[in-house]
Amino acid sequence: MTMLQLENMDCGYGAFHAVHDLSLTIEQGEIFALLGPNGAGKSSTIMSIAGHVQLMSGAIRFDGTDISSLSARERVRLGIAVAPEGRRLFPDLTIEENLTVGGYSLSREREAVNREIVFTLFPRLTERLKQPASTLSGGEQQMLAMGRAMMAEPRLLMIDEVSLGLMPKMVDVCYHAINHLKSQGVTILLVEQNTKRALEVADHVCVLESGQSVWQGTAAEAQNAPDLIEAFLGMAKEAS
Amino acid sequence: MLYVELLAQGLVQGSIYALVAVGLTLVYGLLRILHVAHAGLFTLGGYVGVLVTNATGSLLLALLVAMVTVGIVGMAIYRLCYQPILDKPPYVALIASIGLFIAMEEIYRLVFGPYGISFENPPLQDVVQMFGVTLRLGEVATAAGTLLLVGALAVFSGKTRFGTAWRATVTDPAMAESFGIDIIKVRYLNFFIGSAFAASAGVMVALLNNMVEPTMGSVPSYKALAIIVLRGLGDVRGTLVAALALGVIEAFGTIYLGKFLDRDAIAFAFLILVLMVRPQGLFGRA
Amino acid sequence: MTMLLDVSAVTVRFGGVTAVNGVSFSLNKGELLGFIGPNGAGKTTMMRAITGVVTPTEGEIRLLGKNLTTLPVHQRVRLGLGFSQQLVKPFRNMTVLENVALAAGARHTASPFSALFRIKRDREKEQAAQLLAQVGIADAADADPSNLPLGYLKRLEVARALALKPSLLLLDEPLAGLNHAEAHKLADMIVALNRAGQSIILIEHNLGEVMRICSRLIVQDNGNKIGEGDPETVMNTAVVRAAYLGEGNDHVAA
Amino acid sequence: DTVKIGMNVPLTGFAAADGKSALLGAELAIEQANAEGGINGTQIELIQYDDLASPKEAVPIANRLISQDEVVVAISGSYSGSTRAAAGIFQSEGVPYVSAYAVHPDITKSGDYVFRTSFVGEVQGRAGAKLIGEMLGKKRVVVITLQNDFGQSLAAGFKEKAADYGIEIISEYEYSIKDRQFGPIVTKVKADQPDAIYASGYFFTAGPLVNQLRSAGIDVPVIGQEGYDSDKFIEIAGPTSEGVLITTSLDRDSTVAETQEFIKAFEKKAGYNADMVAASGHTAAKVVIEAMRKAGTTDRAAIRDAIAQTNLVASTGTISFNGLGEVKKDVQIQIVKDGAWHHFAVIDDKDLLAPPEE
Amino acid sequence: MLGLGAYEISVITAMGIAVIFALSLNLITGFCGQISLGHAAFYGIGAYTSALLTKAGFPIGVGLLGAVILAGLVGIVVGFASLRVRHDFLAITTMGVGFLFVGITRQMDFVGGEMGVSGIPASGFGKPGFMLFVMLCVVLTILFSLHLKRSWMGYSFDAIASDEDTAKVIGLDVSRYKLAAFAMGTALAGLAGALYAHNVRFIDPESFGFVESITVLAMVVIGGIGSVPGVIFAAALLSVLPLWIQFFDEYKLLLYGGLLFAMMRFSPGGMAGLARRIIPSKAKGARS
Ligand SMILES: Nc1ncnc2c1ncn2[C@@H]1O[C@H](COP(=O)(O)OP(=O)(O)OP(=O)(O)O)[C@@H](O)[C@H]1O
Ligand SMILES: Nc1ncnc2c1ncn2[C@@H]1O[C@H](COP(=O)(O)OP(=O)(O)OP(=O)(O)O)[C@@H](O)[C@H]1O
Ligand SMILES: [Mg+2]
Ligand SMILES: [Mg+2]
Repeated sequence: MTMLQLENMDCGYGAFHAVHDLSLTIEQGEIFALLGPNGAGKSSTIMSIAGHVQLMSGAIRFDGTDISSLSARERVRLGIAVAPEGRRLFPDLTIEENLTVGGYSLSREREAVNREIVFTLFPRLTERLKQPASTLSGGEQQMLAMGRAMMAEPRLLMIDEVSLGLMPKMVDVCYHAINHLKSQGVTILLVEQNTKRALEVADHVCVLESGQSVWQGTAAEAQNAPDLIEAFLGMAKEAS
Repeated sequence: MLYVELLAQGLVQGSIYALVAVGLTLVYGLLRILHVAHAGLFTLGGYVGVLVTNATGSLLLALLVAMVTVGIVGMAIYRLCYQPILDKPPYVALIASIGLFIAMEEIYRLVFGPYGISFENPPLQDVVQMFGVTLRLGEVATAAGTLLLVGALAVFSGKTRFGTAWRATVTDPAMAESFGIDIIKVRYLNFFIGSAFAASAGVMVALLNNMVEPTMGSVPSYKALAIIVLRGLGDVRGTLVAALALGVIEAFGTIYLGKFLDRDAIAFAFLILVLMVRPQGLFGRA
Repeated sequence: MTMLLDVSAVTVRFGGVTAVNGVSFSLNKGELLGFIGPNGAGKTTMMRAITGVVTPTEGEIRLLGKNLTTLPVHQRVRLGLGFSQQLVKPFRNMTVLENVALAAGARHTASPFSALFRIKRDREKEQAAQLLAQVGIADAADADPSNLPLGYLKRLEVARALALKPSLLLLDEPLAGLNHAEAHKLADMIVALNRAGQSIILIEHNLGEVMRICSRLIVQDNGNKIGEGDPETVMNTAVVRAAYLGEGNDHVAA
Repeated sequence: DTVKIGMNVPLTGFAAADGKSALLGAELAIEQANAEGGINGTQIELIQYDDLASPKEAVPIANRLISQDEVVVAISGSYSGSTRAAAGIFQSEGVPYVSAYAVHPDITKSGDYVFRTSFVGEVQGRAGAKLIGEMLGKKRVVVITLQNDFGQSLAAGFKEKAADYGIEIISEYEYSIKDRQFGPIVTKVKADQPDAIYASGYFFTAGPLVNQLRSAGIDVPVIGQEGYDSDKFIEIAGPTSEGVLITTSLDRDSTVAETQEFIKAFEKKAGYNADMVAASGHTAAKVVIEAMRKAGTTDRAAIRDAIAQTNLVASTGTISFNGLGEVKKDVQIQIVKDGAWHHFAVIDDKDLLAPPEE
Repeated sequence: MLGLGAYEISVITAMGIAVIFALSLNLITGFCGQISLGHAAFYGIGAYTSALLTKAGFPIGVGLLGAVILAGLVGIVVGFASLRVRHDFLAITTMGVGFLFVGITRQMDFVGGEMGVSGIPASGFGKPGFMLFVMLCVVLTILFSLHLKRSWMGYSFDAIASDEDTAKVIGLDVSRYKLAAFAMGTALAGLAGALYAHNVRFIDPESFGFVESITVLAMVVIGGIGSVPGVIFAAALLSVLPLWIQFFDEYKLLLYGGLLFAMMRFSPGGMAGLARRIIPSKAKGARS
């Protein structure tokens, strides 16, 4: 079943179009990877779905209905949550409070349940409950950003730059969390520079360049298309 | 004994500062706006309070009406004046706010006359003895009312999820919205509460002075700015403590330092002293 | 070989948290040193102690024999430290080129007084343009940094640090947020710089690139130095593998 | 064709209330004079500008009145700062300038073209000393001083004569014009246990002050000055205003026809009761009108001479000037009785009230 | 002279003084990004210094020089405060400095206390001569501002205004730059104050209070913070606006307040921003 559908979407900043005429379809329960070089428009696409970057034309359908006129707040109530680029934690709030905000749209009971799930996935966070987010190390911040988004119990979770600044072990932890969510039926849209890693977990892939979709298909197809990888993702063979 | 009475006087004055400053803290905390026009709302509260009391004879009703109407005016000011310039540098809002404040003072002068207005039958003028201190009933009511209002707010903001949501909205409204916080509601409520508090202070000052004048907001306008800075980025409780401290320092200062410095200068000398020792304010984190 | 940087027994505490615990190491002129470790190991904190953003609780830091420990940031920079931060912070009221040109004009800005009497900045702009080309963002020279993607800003940071012609360049995760090709290119550039004589400390999680380009590694975990030496050897010690790659005791919930 | 009188007066900002009264007073005098045929047949025109009570604004305004509007004489309905700044310009351009109620001692020192129809602070301060020490027989006095030129010069005059009347000043406090809350001072005054309180201020500071003194149980006489002189004072202080005494220039119970007429006419024009500032504005305008009539010419020097020779019954008493241009008149003492200002006494001691000669 | 009447001369003189005063704050707030709500204190220090020196018999040149030096020195002291506190905290601290200045001068009898200083000697150049002298000072101040903006110092100020911490990272001695900005800005304010004293020839503490500090900040912000032409225009306009809108009578101040508000609400970039919107081609090249 289709969960999210972008139809000829244009979005951008002021008069500047960051993304042109993008169409894609994300199925319920799958992992969808959005790949592409710097400045391709990946983050813009995600933030546009979340309701933060201005949609200029086209439509965003969620569960079949057009949500482009809804506010960011209404979208989270539909089940769309984001762990944005640069993490954008609430710096003065502690870890605990950041998570509280993450679960703000839910009842206290659900919030408590979700908090436990986050703590099991990221035990490191429990050690520093009262530490302000601004003083966390880069990796800790990434965990918190994912945890915060998970608190909202999303049906569609969008994660921008999953492994940015993470040590290999932490990358494993995050992907483990992603797989766990998938097993719970959560649909995931991720942006990733670590192409190899992304292709391992993703079901479908879209490659963006200069704001336009240049390739779409399954992850398996992508792995078997060396030209594509060379040309747009620059994943050299020997890189690990 | 004299010291105790001076202390009591300082606390009464400090209560007024606290009521005004708390509202300003809320606005400053949420939007980083030095909302000078807040003092204009304080004055409006005084006018509404006196007019309604004179019309109905009930001070309590007047207080309520003042808080609600001024709260609504506060929300309107947010919507019409600040919301469109939120993304601009802070001094833009500061100057806009100052312009607004000047205009408000002039409107009061033109509408209510330059001489100000007074209660026909000043309420709460009786004198009470408490712990050997002589106070007017109005002063007791002021201090008690402040503790009640500010205390309630402190609990509300510190202990509730809404309080956390409020602080999240402070640093990143867009993200806060992305987690289901209705930032529009937070901001309106913020202005409503802050303005209603200012209005209550206005009514209390009207009561203590038996007079409301167009320019009565000027003193609280800058004193309250000093207080919110003194308190650093603390909380509502911090504001209360800083305001009371300032009230007491002024009370003793006027008597013992009045020959060298006037009241404002005493307050600001204290402020500068504190900031030089603790640049992050009295209760701020380093 | 001359010793450029000497860090001895540096400890940094934040309240109860010991972010760096008695770490010592040194760096010779012309080296390219990789500084790695798990998230939260205290790498950024160590770098901040070197640059002067945080003051070590204990220990001493020397650059070319001169004790830096109590000097303010800008003096350390004048003594030859250049660094790009993990969180990018461009000057948003200038173009990308101007950001770099200002750093290139360090000799004009040493004292406010002399800065007042100097106007010409053509040479600095030329240098800045070259540096931008070197890091591969020449196309963004006239752009407003607020509108640039992260990958560009990262490289802007590097270019700005290079403009200072530092004797020691500290890079905190310059490759993060770049895709493979871009990361590879930037890593090559770092190597080229190093070949040209630039001493560099590189903090990075991109192990592939680190292993490829660094001549020596230091591994830190939980504030402690747990390994030091040439990349191959270091990465093969058990303690490093356990801490860094998560082999052995994997505490991730299944 | 008309004869022009210039006026600088604060119509907006913090001093607007006094400015309005002064302007209405002056307008009334001119209407009255025009009804009587103006100046020897020529109608009088008042040209006024809002100076916000600021010296900065007063300078161009004075220049404009002189060079563009070509006024023959000018009056000030403003406070000391702006009046002081304007006086220098009127003096140097040789235009007679009469200050209605500004108190700064240096105003008339600008030169021989500058006059003042109100008391300098010192004179009233001395009258206050006589009132307390001699007429009321109170000796232990607390002085509460408003921190501005008005308060400071009153205090100076009071202290100058206090000893002569056997007064002991047991303590002295200062407050700023913005203060309305006097809790700490009141507390301390209560501990001082004085026989009387000499407190300078304006109705908007004195109203709350008196109220707070009385509420704290202090019932000794409070003596103020013309700054209190407004019905607003009684309104603010309420019943606690009863018995407060002030030194001023307007006697509401005066039997002089001129004063009674003014009080009635002003109320009709303004819609509220006359106060000292209104009477002063009226008096200043009247002085220059009379002088122009007497001089019979628009020659400014001649008018100046005529002003110097003034001997006129005005709403604030019989006016004449000394060599410096300071007014010589009696001090009225008013008391609040049954919620209104009433006659209490007059001080006409010429030596005591002699204004400074230089 | 020049076909100007006494009124026009006094208006132009007042405008000129306001322009110098506003440009002096623009150095600190506009160029270096340090907001000040107490700038009138330095204006006051300049005014008092020159007034007292010339009253004591020194020539006006000495008075002006003394004003510049003393205001600049006190400015450096306050500049040290700017090293301790930042942003809004600095705004409130400087506001406090303004109140302290007024509070202290009020109580100091040797500078006239509440009574202020009257009988300040005129310039001795005559009114038109003084106007020309003020204009000369204006031109020099403008040239200095423009030069500063183009120099490496102005360039460094831009960086500090944007992000102090990062400015340190590229080796700028932020403290010294900030002190330099305060020293220059306050010294110029001292000059403006001295000119004011000899123009109005009467000064009292209230003339240099909070309202004056706000007014000058409004000039800078309304002109367009950091923009030299914008600030000149706004200062010239706002300084005489109250005189020009006399015919609004009672509504004058209401209009003034409303204008301040409307300007910020509808053109937050000030007049410079407005001009840029109308003539978009001018947008680039504002720097360099
Ligand atoms: N706030 C903004 N204002 C204006 N333009 C912006 C803004 N943010 C991004 N852009 C522009 O939009 C385009 C797409 O940027 P986006 O951040 O979506 O790319 P990305 O694919 O996420 O890149 P990266 O891998 O570097 O994160 C870029 O050209 C960028 O310059
Ligand atoms: N100001 C602070 N207060 C409290 N703890 C802090 C502070 N700054 C850093 N820390 C803690 O110190 C530890 C080391 O942080 P640091 O940023 O140096 O890690 P790092 O090695 O750079 O990690 P990453 O690779 O994730 O960026 C972290 O656990 C962090 O939470
Ligand atoms: Mg991105
Ligand atoms: Mg780090």
